[in-house]
Amino acid sequence: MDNNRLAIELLGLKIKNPIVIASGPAGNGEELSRAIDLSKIGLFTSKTVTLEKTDGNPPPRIVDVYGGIINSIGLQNPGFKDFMKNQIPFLEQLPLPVIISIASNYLEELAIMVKALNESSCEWIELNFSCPNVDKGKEPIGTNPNKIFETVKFLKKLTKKPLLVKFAPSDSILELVDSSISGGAEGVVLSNCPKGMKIDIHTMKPILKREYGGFAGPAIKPITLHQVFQVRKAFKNALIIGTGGVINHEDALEYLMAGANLVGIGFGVMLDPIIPIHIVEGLSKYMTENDLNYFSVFCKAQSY
Amino acid sequence: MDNNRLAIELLGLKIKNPIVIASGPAGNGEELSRAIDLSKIGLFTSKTVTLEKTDGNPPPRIVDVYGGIINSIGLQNPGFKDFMKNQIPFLEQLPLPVIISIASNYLEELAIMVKALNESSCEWIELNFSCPNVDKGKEPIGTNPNKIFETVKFLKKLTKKPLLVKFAPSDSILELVDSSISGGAEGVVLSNCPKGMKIDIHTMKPILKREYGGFAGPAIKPITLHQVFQVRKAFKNALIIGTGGVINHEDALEYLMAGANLVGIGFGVMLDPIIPIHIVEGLSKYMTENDLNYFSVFCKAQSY
Amino acid sequence: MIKIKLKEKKVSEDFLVAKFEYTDQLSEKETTTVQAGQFLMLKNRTEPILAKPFSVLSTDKKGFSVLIKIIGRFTSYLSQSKPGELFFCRGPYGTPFEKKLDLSRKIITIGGGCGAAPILFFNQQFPNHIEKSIIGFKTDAIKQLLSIKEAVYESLSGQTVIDTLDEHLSKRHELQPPVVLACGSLGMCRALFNHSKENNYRLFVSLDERMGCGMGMCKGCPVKTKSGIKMVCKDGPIFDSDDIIWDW
Amino acid sequence: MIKIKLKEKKVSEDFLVAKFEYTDQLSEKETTTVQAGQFLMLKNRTEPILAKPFSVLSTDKKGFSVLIKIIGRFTSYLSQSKPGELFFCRGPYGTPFEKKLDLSRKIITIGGGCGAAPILFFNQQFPNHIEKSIIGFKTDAIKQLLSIKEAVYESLSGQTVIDTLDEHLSKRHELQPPVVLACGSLGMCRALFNHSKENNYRLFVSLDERMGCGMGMCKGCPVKTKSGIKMVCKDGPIFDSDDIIWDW
Ligand SMILES: Cc1cc2nc3c(=O)[nH]c(=O)nc-3n(C[C@H](O)[C@H](O)[C@H](O)COP(=O)(O)OP(=O)(O)OC[C@H]3O[C@@H](n4cnc5c(N)ncnc54)[C@H](O)[C@@H]3O)c2cc1C
Ligand SMILES: Cc1cc2nc3c(=O)[nH]c(=O)nc-3n(C[C@H](O)[C@H](O)[C@H](O)COP(=O)(O)OP(=O)(O)OC[C@H]3O[C@@H](n4cnc5c(N)ncnc54)[C@H](O)[C@@H]3O)c2cc1C
Ligand SMILES: Cc1cc2nc3c(=O)[nH]c(=O)nc-3n(C[C@H](O)[C@H](O)[C@H](O)COP(=O)(O)O)c2cc1C
Ligand SMILES: Cc1cc2nc3c(=O)[nH]c(=O)nc-3n(C[C@H](O)[C@H](O)[C@H](O)COP(=O)(O)O)c2cc1C
Ligand code: FES
Ligand code: FES
Repeated sequence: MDNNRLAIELLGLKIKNPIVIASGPAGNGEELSRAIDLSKIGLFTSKTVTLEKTDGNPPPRIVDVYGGIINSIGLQNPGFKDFMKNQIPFLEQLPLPVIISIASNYLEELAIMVKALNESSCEWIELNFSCPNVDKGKEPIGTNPNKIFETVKFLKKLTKKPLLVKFAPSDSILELVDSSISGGAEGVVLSNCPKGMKIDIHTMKPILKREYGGFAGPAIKPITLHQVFQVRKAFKNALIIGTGGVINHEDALEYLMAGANLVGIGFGVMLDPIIPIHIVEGLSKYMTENDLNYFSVFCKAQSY
Repeated sequence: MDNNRLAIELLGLKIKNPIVIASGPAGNGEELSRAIDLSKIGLFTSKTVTLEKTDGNPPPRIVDVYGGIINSIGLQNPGFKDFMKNQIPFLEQLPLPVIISIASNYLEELAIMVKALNESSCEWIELNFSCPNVDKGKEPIGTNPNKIFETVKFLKKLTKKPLLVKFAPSDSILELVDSSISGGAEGVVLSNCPKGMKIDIHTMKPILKREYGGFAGPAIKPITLHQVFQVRKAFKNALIIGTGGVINHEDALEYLMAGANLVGIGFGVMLDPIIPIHIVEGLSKYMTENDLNYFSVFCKAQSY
Repeated sequence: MIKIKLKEKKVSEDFLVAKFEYTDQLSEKETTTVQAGQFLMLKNRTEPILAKPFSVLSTDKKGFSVLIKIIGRFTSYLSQSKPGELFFCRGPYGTPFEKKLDLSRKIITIGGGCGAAPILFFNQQFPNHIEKSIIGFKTDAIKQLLSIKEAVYESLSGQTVIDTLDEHLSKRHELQPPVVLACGSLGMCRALFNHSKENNYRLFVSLDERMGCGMGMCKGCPVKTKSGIKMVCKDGPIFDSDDIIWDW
Repeated sequence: MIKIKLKEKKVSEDFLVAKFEYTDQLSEKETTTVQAGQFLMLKNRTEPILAKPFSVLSTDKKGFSVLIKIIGRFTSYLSQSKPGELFFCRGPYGTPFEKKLDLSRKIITIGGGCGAAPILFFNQQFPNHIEKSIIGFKTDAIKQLLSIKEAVYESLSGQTVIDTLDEHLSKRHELQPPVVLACGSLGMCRALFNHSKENNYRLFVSLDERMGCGMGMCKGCPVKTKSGIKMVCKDGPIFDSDDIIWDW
C-alpha cells in the first residue's frame, strides 16, 4: 500500500489522507484512540462544544431506521471551560490534526470560544450552525444568510485559524455557503443530519421525546452527496468536507469525485470503529491497483 | 376483516381506506389494474401530465441506492390533449376515485388544464410543484411562496374541484404550505422526491445524465414523515396525503398517526404491485385485532 | 410476488446458473407459461431493493433456470446464497420473441454473454426455425456450467460473434436475405446494427435496460424509436433494430 | 469487528438461546476474557444496522452463548438464522459486576426475563458469593432452553420476583443489611428501587438502554445520576440505584 497517493496539503496543512472523523459519534477520541490507530487517519473533529455545560436530551437518543439512525443527543458536553481544561490537552496530543467544533446562537459566545482557541494547537475551527437537536431558544445561527455572514465576518477578525461552517442539507444551500464564504470562511462541512422522525405505533407517540432528531447513515448519502456536488459546482475554491452515509471506500470515492476535498465519517464509526481504517486501506488499495492518486479522482464527476 | 374501520369521508368524498396510489410509479393504471383489484384501494393518482408532450429523460432513469432508488423519468407523458382523449376515459372507469396530477411553470398552461378537467369526473386535482427531473426552463412554480399563492388563487377560481399541491421536502415547507392553503388549496401532498445523486466510480461520472434525480423509497421515510408531522402541527385542518417510503402497514400507520389523512405509495408499487393490497389488508387486520379504527390512530402522535 | 426456492446453483468465474423451484401450485400455473424472450423479476428476501429482470434459460413443471452474470448487488447476493434459500419472483413480462419474428423464415440467432440465456431458450423452443446460432463468450468459464455447442470463445479463438457471422454469411446460399435475432450488451447490439447495414440483413435485438417495475407502469426503461419512446419491459425487450434511434 | 459463526440456536416462544463460535484465534484471545455483567455488540452480516448489545450468558474457549428476547429487527433476524451463518461481534464492553460490588459480602441476585443472562453468568462465576438468586419469567417457555433452578414463573406461581424476594427477606437472619444485584426491565428496576427503600437494602441495577457505539463515544445511552449524566455502556451497565435519578 502506497499512502502517498492519498496525501494532500490543504490551507497549508499536510494531511495523510482525505478521511476525517466527523464531529460527534466519536466523542473526543478518548475511546476511539484506544480502539484504532488514529495516526492512520487524516483529521479528527471534536464533539461540538458549547460555552455552557449541556446535559443533552433524555433517552432514547438513538433510534434505528432503515439504512441508518435518528439521533437526539442534544449536544451533551461539559461546557467550554471544562473542555479547554480537560479535553483540549488530550485532543492536542492525538497523532493527527484536529478540528474543534463549536456551537452557539450568540455571537458573543462564539467570539469567546474562538478567541480562547487561538491558544490551542488545534488546526481548524468548525462552526456547527446546524445541530437539529437543541431547543429553539438554543438553536444555532443556522439558516439565516445575513446572520451567518455577519457572524463569520466578525469571528474571522478574531483568529488566524481557518474557519469551516457546517450545514444540514438545505434547498438554499448555495445561498448559505455563499454567505459563509463571503464572510471569510475557508470552507464548509456538508452535511449535518437532516431532520427525521419515527413514530412508535404501539405507544402512538414519536419515539424521541423531542419528536424529531438527526438522520444519519447510508440512507442519507444520495442527498448529502448531491449537496456537495451542487456546492462544488458553484464554488470552485471553497474547502469542502463531504459527510453523510460513508461506510466504505466506494462511498468515499463518490464524495471525492463530486468535489469534496475531504470525507467525513460519523455513523460509520458507531457501526464499527475500525471502518475509518478500512476506508483508508480501501482507498490506498484502489489507488494503487488502478494507478490513480487523490488528484486523479478529485472533482472528476464535475463536468468542468 | 372489517373494512369499515378504514372508511372515511374527505372533502365530501367517500373513501374506502386511506391508501393512495401516488403519482408516477403506477403510470395511469393500465397495467396495475390488471395486476391487482384497484377497487380495494382508496384513491388513484394519475401520472403527472404536462400541456405539451414530453419525451422524458434518456436512460438510465432508475438507479438503485441503499434503501431506495434515484429516478430520472422526466415527466414522460403524451401531453394533455392526448391525455384527455386517450387516458382520461380509462381513468374515469377505474373502480376507485381518481386524482389528476398536472404540472407546468406557466399559469396559463395550468389554467387550460384545470378548466378542461372540469369536464372530467376525476375527483381532485394535484398540482405537482416539485418534480426534480425537468430542466430549469421547465421547472414547476415550485418553491416561490408568492408565485404559489397567486397561482393557486387564480386556479381556484376556475374549478370547483378540490386542489392539492405537492411539494418535495423543504426547510421552508411551512411557508410553502401556508401560501398554498391561503391561496385556496384544500390540501397538500408531502412529499415528492428529495433530490439525490449517485456517482459511478468506474466512469467517475454521475450515473444520471441530468446528474441528480428524485430519491424514493424506505430511505426517505424519516424525512417525509417529519415533513407531514410538522405541517399537521401547524395546519390542523388542511388535507394531507403523506407519501414517502411506505412499503408496509406499519409505515402507513406512522403517517396516519403523524397526521396524514391519506397515505400515498410510489416506490412500493414498483417494488411489488401487490404491496398496496397487502397494506390495506394489514391495516384492516391491525384495526380489528386491536379494536381500533381510522379515527383512533389519526393524528395520535401529535401532542394536542 | 411468489415465493421461489433456490434448488441448485453453479458458479464459474463471474457467471452462474441457478435453478429455482416454485413453492406452491399457483406459482406453477402462473409461470410455466414463460416463453423465450420473456423475463422474470427476481428479488431477494431480505431487503427492499427493486426486483431485477432476468431472461429465462429454460423451464419445467417444477421451476425454471437462469444464466446470470455477477455484476452487482443482487447478482452477487445470489452467487453467495445456498440451495434452500427463498427468493421472490414475478412475471413473466415482455414480448415473446416469436411474436415479433416471422417464423415462416429461418433465423440466425446470436447471444453474447448472459444475453445467451433467451437465445438458448429460443433455439430449444424452435429447433426447426434456426438457420444458424452463434453464442459468444469472452472466456470459456461457461463450460463449467453449460455445454453449448454453438459457443464461440473470443479469448481462445480470437473470433467475435461478428467474425463468426461473417463466415456464415459468406458461405450462405439461401435466396432470401438473412434475418438475425441478437441479445447481448448494448455494445454488441450497436455493432451488429452497423454490420447489418453493411451486409443488409434484417436485425432484431433484445435490449437490456435498467428496470423499475418491469411491467410498463413506471416509464423507467425507455428506448427511443421512430414511433416515439417505448418501454423495453413492455413493448420489448425485442425490437426491430431499424425502429430504434440508437443515438439518444 | 470479528467474524463469529452461529453454532446452535434454540427458540421457545419469544426467547432464544444462541451459541456462537469464534472463526479465528485472535477472536478467542479478544473475547474469552468476558466477565459477568459485560456485553458484546452483535451485528448481522447483511445490513448496515448498528450492532446491538447483549450480555453474555456463558463462555468457553471456543465461543460464547447469549439468552435473547425476540423483540425486533436484529433479534428476529437471529431467530430465523441457521447454524453456520456468519455474524459480527465486538467487545467485551461495560464494567464487570464484581468491580462495583463489595464481594466480602454475599449478594442476592435477581434477573427478570432476558435480564437473567448476566445474573446467571454471575452466579456461575461467583457461586460462593450468592446469598440467594431469583430469576423471574412471565411464562415457563424458557424451560425448553435452559434449566434454571432459581426460576420463578409468574404465570404459574402468580409470584413476581419481588414477592419471592419478600419471602426470602422475611426468613433472613444475617446481621448485615442485604445487598441486591438486579437486571431486568426498567419497570422491574424501578419497582425494586422503591422496594429497596421500604425494606432498606442496598440495590445495584444493570440498566438497559438503546445503544449506538457501545463504547462510550457517541453519548447515545445516557443515565442521569447524582454525579451528572453517565453512559450506560461505559460507566455501567451496573449502577448503584441510589446514584440514579430515576425521573429524568
Ligand atoms: C429484459 C432483461 C433481461 C435480462 N436478462 C439477464 C440474464 O438473463 N442474465 C443476466 O445476467 N442479466 C440479465 N439482465 C441484466 C440484469 O437485469 C442486470 O445485470 C441486473 O439487474 C444487475 O443487478 P445487480 O443488483 O446485480 O447489479 P446492480 O448492483 O444493480 O448494478 C451493478 C452495476 O451494473 C450496472 N447495471 C445494473 N443494471 C444494469 C443493466 N440492466 N444494464 C446495464 N448496466 C446495469 C449498475 O449501474 C452498476 O454499475 C437482463 C436485463 C433485462 C432488461
Ligand atoms: C447492556 C445491555 C445488555 C443487554 N443484554 C441483553 C440480553 O442479554 N438479552 C436480550 O434479549 N436483550 C439484551 N439487551 C437488550 C437488547 O440490546 C435489545 O433488545 C436489542 O437491541 C433489540 O434489538 P432489535 O434489533 O431486535 O430490536 P429493534 O428493532 O431495535 O427494536 C424493537 C423495539 O424495541 C425497542 N427497543 C430496542 N432496543 C431497546 C432497548 N435497549 N431497551 C428498550 N427498548 C428497546 C425499539 O424501540 C423497538 O420498539 C441488552 C441491552 C443492553 C443495553
Ligand atoms: C450520534 C451522533 C452525534 C452527532 N453529533 C454531532 C455534533 O456534536 N456536532 C456536529 O457537527 N455533528 C454531529 N453529528 C453529525 C455528524 O457529524 C454527521 O455530519 C452526520 O451524522 C452525517 O454523517 P454520517 O452519515 O456519516 O453520520 C452527529 C451525528 C450522530 C449520528
Ligand atoms: C419512478 C417514479 C416516478 C415518479 N413520477 C412522479 C410524477 O410523475 N409526479 C409526481 O407528482 N410524483 C412522482 N413521483 C414521486 C412519487 O409520487 C412519490 O411522491 C415519491 O416517490 C415518494 O414516495 P415513495 O417513497 O413511496 O416513492 C415519482 C416517483 C418515482 C419513484
Ligand atoms: S420498468 Fe417500469 S416501465 Fe419498464
Ligand atoms: S452507546 Fe455510544 S456512548 Fe453508549
